[in-house]
Amino acid sequence: MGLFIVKRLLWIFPVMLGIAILIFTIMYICPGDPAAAILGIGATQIQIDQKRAELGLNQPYIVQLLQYLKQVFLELDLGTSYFYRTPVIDGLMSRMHYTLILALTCMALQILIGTPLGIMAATHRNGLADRFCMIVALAGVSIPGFWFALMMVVFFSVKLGWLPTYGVGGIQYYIMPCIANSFAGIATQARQTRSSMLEVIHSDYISTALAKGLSDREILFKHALPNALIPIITVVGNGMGMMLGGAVVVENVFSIPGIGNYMMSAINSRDYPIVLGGVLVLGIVFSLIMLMVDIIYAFVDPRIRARYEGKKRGKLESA
Amino acid sequence: MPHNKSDAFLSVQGLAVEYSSSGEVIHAVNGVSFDLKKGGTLGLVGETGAGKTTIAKAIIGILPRPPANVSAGEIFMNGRDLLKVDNAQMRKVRGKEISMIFQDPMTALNPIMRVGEQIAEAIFRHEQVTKKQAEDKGKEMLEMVGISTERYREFPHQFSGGMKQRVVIAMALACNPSLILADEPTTALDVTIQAQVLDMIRSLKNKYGTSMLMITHDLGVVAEICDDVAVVYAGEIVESGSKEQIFTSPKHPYTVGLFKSLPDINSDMERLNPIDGLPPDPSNLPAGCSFGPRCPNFSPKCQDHIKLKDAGNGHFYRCW
Amino acid sequence: MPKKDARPKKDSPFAQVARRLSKNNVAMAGLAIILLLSLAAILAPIIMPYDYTAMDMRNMYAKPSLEHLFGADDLGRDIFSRLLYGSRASLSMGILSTLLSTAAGIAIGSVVGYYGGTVDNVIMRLLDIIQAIPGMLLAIAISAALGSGFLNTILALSIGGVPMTVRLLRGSIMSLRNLEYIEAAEKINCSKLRIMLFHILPNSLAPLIVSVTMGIGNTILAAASLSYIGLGIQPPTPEWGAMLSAGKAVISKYPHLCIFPGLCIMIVVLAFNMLGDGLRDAMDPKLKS
Amino acid sequence: MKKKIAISLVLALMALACLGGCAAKPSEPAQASQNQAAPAQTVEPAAPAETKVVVGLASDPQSIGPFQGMSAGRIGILYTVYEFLVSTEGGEMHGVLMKDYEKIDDLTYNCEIYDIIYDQAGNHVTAADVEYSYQMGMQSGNLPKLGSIASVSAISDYVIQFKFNELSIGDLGALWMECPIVTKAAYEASADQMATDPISTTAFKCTEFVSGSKMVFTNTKNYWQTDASKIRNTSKANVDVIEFDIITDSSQLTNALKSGAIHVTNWLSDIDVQDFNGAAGFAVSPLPDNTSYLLLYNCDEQQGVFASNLKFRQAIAYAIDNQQIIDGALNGNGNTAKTWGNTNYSDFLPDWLNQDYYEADIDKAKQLLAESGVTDLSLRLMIASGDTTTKMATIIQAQLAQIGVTVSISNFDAQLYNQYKNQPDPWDLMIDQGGSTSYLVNVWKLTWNNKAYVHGGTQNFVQDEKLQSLLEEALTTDNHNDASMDAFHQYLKEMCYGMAIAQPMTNIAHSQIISKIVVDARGQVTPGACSYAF
Repeated sequence: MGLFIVKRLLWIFPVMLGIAILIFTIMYICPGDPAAAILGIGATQIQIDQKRAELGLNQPYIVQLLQYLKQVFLELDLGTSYFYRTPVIDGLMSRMHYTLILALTCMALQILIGTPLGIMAATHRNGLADRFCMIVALAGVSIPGFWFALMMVVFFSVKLGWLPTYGVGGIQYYIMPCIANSFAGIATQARQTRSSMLEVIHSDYISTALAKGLSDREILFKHALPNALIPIITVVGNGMGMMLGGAVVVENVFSIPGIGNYMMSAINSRDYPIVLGGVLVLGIVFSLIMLMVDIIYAFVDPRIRARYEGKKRGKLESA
Repeated sequence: MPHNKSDAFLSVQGLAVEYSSSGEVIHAVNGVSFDLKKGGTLGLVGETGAGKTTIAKAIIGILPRPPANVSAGEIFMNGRDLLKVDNAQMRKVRGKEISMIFQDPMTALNPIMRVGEQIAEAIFRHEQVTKKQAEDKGKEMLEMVGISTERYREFPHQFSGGMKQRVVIAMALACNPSLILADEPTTALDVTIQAQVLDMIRSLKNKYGTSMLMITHDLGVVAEICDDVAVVYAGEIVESGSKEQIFTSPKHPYTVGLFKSLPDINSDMERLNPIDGLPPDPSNLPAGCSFGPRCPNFSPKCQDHIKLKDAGNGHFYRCW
Repeated sequence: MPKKDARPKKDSPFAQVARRLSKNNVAMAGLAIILLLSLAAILAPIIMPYDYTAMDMRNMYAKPSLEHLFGADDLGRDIFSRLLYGSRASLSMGILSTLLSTAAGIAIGSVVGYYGGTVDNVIMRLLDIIQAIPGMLLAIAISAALGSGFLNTILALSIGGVPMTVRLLRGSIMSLRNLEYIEAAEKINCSKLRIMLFHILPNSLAPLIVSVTMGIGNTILAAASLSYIGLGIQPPTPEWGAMLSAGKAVISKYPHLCIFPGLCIMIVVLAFNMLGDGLRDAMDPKLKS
Repeated sequence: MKKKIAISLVLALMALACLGGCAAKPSEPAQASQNQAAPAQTVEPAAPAETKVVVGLASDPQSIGPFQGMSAGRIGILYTVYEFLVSTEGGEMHGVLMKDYEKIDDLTYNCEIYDIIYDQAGNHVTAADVEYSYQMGMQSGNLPKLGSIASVSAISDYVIQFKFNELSIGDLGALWMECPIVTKAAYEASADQMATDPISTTAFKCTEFVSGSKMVFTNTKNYWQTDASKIRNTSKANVDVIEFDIITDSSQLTNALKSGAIHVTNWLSDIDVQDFNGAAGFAVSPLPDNTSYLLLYNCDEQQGVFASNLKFRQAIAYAIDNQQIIDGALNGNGNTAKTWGNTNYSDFLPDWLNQDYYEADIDKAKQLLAESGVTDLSLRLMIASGDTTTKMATIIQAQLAQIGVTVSISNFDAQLYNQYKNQPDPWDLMIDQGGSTSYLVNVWKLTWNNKAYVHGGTQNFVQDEKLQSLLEEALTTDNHNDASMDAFHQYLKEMCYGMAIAQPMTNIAHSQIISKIVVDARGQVTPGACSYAF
């Protein structure tokens, strides 16, 4: 297990290198000139060329790439934003916590609401609870996010005046963004839980457990749920990764200065160092989350643990 | 009715089970009756899909409801109708008084729970013991089925098929049940292991005096372990009697067919004689004898309802 | 006398699925909606009451009425006609790009899930890389490299969906790979391709179908944001996602500009989900029992 | 069966949600603003409490350091954050930090600043600081206009000498209003080049900066200029606290104003402004806009389909109905254009209002098109992404279809658009938007001055000596008069290298705590200068 984790951690470096090269290349071939973007309307070509030279954008691709890789991987410096003139890492870190709060809360809501909904739906298959869950789930996946968010604002903030319209601050600022952002996640979670619970409930070992005279509760929590969790973990992990990438829609509607907003505006203004740095940081976080997912898999499922551990299995199998 | 429930340990009377899904009703079990003597072994024989497992699940009360529904019948054990026992009481019966061995040991064990715990769980549930005592008893059970106690903390994937089935058996016997429902306990195992497992089941059963319902499609297993036999076809018992009666003088064409389809090591046959055709669609049973369409002796009167006939000495069959 | 086969209804697996599906009212309702919408898309030029490009400045933002069933948009164009015609672009884009990403996902996922080991490790890490790139950036890059247009839009929309499909498939293949029947197939010298196609894939379909049906709606929504960077369908050709985001600006004053395209997308998502759930149930007899 | 019911339930719920959400109609905002519970926006009731105005910005100014390029987010905060040598009001230049100036020769000016200027850190501002600021501004390369300055030098404690490479009408004001003035001491003391905590000479000091979210400026009550008569609008401080909130979603700007979270914004959509007309607690102030929407023909000799084909250009001009564009794309909030630029400038000749400016005439357009001899009737119309431009393009597309020209719309994000503008291959027609802070002639200069482009033509690659000489004539300070203006206007109209298609009008909806809206030369609300009724 330890070896597995170390191996996977070591993998992060080539992955980061891959991401850096890929993104750099994409940014390179992407149309749109950062120099022109910085200077804004009314700059002459001569001024733009000067700016390009200043930013080192007039050098050949390979020189720029190697320069960047050297800076990131050897000097551990993500560079300085073209616009903010501040180190990229500072900009990312000052915004990371908004995204983290949002992502973690949404994740918690998704798990705490979505999972029980799905379990209820599965155990009361075709019953009232099932219908209700599936209605929520279908609504969650088919209602456009921004629309749901705006409707909430119109109702709770413009009409009732209960919650702030936008911005960041105390808990009340996060209520609507979190609901809006987790709605689809809750729906997906409920669906996934239901379908994987149904699959598990019909498996033989549940019959075995029933035949032992266990109570419904014991069967649900000791036998069915832990097995059903396995596919659910993937959904949670993927969702977490996506949310960290920034809930662009929700951050935009509620003017939350999170990573998603930051990267989007950096893409729009061709602030390459921010885009590159942001993707790299997110890449690391994403890789770590995926690793965590795999570790949790192993924790839940001894078969997978055995695969990570490698040798042991064959020996015992033949025993 | 030829059955007398007073002298039987387990007596199933007119049991009928249906599955319904999207407006379709599947008649899985249609008025099955049989008795099992205390300490005896009854073999339920029939093809896959004949309703054998459904009967066993109905007895232990773990049919999935819905879609399954017991539409008629009574199941008496020690004179108590299990179908009338409420769920909480029934939970105390399951695993304690009746236990079940499932067909496929590969899937019958929870893959992510230690095997020992899976055995101890049943003990802890039914006996007045501490967790530690349950664990000790669990280890004892493992030893009894010939598995070293060191492997108590291992997971099912670390066990071979035969060992898994031993675990399942240990689990079934853990609380000294008075009735074991063994659902094709050896089907999924290879032949050498089959014999070992059967031996073990028989010796354990004899040791504890347990009654057993042995579900199988393998007449060899029946010959080895059963006292009485009931042949099931399309959710009905088409013939029942003692092992000797059925083996020496089968009356029903289906039973006859079953024996014919066995390889005979004494004769130099080129090929086996399988029964032609497939069992009927349980959602669309033929009128009268459900074996009719495949029967070599089919005649128009077979399309009427056929009553059970008495061939004497407790040997019954459902044919003209 | 049909003595030999007592079960005349026993037919091919495909027909069995179709039969089970046809008994599922919800799934059939979903299918009916999809067919109806497809029909509407095909017949759009004939049945739409107005030309979808016809502007009428007197009718700007007109509320729904008998004249304009769903009202008129910000340029006085008939929303009903635009939705009808827009179903062509939206449905084909949604379906095609989801299918494309699923196909690519299946291909990669099969290789990954089946071979495992180093292949698995390398490809999964590559997917980590792709997944770490913001979708918008990827779309801009694609539009830059290939130019805009219908096919490129589909391509841009599909790429982001590939890693998800691969992960999904990989998981279920991993659990199937060690089962006996796969080992059996290997023993009898089945080619790996054959094992993959005929033994493993059909058994991993259930989760795939769910993801496909959910993906179609998401794709239609995502297409809207692409038109912003000049990649999606350009005016005057209507497209639901773009109509929805155009209506967003006036959502509080003229909500019908948003509601009708939004409802259309919802109905499509709903229909595909209903059909998808039914298909999954029909293909998975385990859930049926 | 049950499932069917469930499905219909879903649909019903969704419909309900739609209706419920959309039920907030124009009459509500009034109550809402009183009920507003969000803590950040409450105005304390106590009598001498500090007054606060919240302004909504539609885009993030990102860094608020002094030497950054101009952006849509930056123009809204500029005068609250920094002071400049001068400001322009109604096209006239007025001193802010500058006390007076002296013309030495055509290209040399001496600028004298007040000797009582102190920045918020207490540093005394001298000529050396002005020189430093201009040097930094020029070095940064972010302030393109400064390119026409040859040198800046402090020649005494309070006098700075500017030497220019060239100087046309309005340039002096523009150049002296281009570079924010900060002290060398404060700038060098800042860790992040004042990106988040600028020290300037205004009455407002940045007291809170939440990157990407909000900026709060508090009145220092210690403004250096004590003679109220000399304080220009851009430097006034009629309020204690100014908060700028970044709200990028346009519907949310409306919601924020309705709920009372913000008091004013420049960025409301025309449609939403109507909601506030007559609503209790709100007012709508109409304001002139100095920009115009402009249509350019690609006249590149090689790739421009419009090069040396006047009739084709005119055919397009006659086919376009400006009024329809105003009604459709600007929701009626605009006027038809009469020249290449807005009618609000002081050098606009009122006579032009009565003259024809390519009034829509389909028959004439068809005739001209036939005469033009053009066979390939498909054109690419390039626009920068946006609701208004997309609508304009769609209308033009339909109008040109009437004369048989097929238009495909090329929609690019702002960065790409700005880049492609200067390339002859990606477009045939282009919609641009332009304005100036001083004179109409400077709007012309933006597009038609060939010196600004490396390709030696105009923005749309026109190579026309006569056009250039007429423009130069009108641009020279001495010759900037009715005659030179009319000459260029008539020639451009005659040659039809491009045409203005509409000039928008801005209506600013705001809370009634603002009794009078004051805007700067760029049409942005100047919160310090507005009048308040708290």
